[in-house]
Amino acid sequence: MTTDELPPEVQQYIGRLSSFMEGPDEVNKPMIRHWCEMVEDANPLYTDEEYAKNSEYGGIISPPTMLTTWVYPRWWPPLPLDEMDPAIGPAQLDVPLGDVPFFAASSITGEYLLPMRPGDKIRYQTELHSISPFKKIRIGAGHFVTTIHYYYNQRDELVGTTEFVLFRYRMEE
Amino acid sequence: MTHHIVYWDDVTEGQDIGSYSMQMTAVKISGGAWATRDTNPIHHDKDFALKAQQRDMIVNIMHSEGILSKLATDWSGPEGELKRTRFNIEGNCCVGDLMTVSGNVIRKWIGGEDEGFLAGLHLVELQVNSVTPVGPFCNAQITMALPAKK
Amino acid sequence: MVNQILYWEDVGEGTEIPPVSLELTHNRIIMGVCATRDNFPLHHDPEFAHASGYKGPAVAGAFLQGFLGRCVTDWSGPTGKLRKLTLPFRTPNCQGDTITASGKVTRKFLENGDHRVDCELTVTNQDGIATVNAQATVGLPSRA
Amino acid sequence: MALTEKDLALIGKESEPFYAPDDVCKCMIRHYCEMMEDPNPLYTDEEYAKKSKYGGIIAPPQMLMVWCMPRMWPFPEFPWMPMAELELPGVDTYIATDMIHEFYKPVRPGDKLRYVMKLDKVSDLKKTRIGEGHFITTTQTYYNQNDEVVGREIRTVLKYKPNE
Repeated sequence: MTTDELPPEVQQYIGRLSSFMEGPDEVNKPMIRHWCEMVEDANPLYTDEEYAKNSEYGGIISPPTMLTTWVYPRWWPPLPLDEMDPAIGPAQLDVPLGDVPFFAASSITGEYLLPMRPGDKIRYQTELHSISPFKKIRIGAGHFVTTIHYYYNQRDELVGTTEFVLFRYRMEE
Repeated sequence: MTHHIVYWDDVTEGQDIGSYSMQMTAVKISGGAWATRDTNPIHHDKDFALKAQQRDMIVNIMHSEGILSKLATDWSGPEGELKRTRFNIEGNCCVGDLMTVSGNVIRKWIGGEDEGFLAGLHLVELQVNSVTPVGPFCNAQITMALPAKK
Repeated sequence: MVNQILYWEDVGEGTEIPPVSLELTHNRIIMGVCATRDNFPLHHDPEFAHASGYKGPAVAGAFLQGFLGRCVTDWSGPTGKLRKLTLPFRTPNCQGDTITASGKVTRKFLENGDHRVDCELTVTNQDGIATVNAQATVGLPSRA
Repeated sequence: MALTEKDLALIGKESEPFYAPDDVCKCMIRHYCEMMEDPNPLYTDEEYAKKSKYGGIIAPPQMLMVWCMPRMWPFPEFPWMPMAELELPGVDTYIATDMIHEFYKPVRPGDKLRYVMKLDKVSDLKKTRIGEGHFITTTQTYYNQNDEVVGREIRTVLKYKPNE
């Protein structure tokens, strides 16, 4: 694993797409309001009906940064294992990269394409987008594994994406 | 998915309605406070709770009522209707406590003309108690209307 | 209210984005878990956080996205559109910290007829340590 | 200490209405059921609820209070209520002791709830296990957007001076 060439058993993971996971709640005004309470966001598009109605959106929209919130899995009852897609989330950790026991979140990038409105049903799909060559950085040596979530609404429109970079590494003396 | 139905006719006074336990963690307690929109720091701030003479953060009242009511409808099935709950706090339930809820039927009757919104309904009253290893936590008398056989 | 309209023509490279601050009380930490729906224990469980080498529960990425999104639209007004936000993780933002987000415009450009600016956003804590250096792309209305 | 003249005059008075900050919604019902681990299908199973006598999802009746909890930010202005005016000299700490809920009508997603709170009675000073205080009984009457009474809450709290 010291060359820049990734072995074929690792490469086959690249481009792998998960099935769709649907958010447990529709986009809704109370959760938007609770989100605004959290960061004290007074943007009237999120909570002021009157203002939002007269805006270009014609009504309340969700903060774009709530993308991931709309699809977080429910907390209870626990999801049955057969409903979980092994390609989601753990995929980044499944890739056989050798002796890289540690992992650290490196970055998250959101791209916000279309407004999400109360009543929208958001679902997402994950792509294992890329795996970097072996690299040494401050905290250790390993690979950056990048996954991209694609978020769609009930009209199959892509509303946004989030790119998540995870560093899988081992300590170096 | 099918759900069981408990008919009024089949219920006897004294009957056990089962029990349920929930391990109370910091997350469960503060999450319960948030799900019920209760911002009192005694439910999410340990230091505050200790200052208020509690052992740790305590379960809030709406959360407790939710758990007691759940035992009632778990027993009756969704056809049973909650009509009236009387809720009493006896102690507290803190982080780390295992809350155990159990109950039985204490009365069975048909609502009389003088009972207002309960008139004519097939009713049972349940005594539901919640305890922790430290002692009693809270209890409720829950009146439910059940379906009756023809 | 933050209802003012900020036009693309009125900003330039170097235009400052005013600071907004939040105190990460335990209250807000729990609020964050419930509002983001991210219940990973690092975000609310002091013991788990300590065992993972943090001084206390740390806010989730989704919380920071919300906070930076607010910083941007407090400045741009509601007609500004957050198009892209990149958030590298560096130093955790933990319970007890007071975090302040601010930034400046680094680039002004047109893309597919959309008037945009790139911004650099920084989150600093009460000790003056920059915990997040983020980049945002924002669409602004034009007078044209 | 006894009740003051002002305290006595407040008994029987009603508050201004408290409005729920959010409409009743499926998401808050679901989050509540997650925390209570309540699987009742009337609360979360669309299919089941549609075929039930209610014709759709209903809120757990015991969520009455939850809907009208004040928002957390920006800090709301609270309507006038008689309890806030009580003088009750010498006591300063509250604890809830008893709560009765009565449920008259199902509460459904989309409902806009409000309540008014009436000060029913205030006891004389009494000795309890935790300190001396007054038992205060109030009734909250909950209405929906059609002005129907959906439920009632009768609550007793002890306002007391904790034992040394």
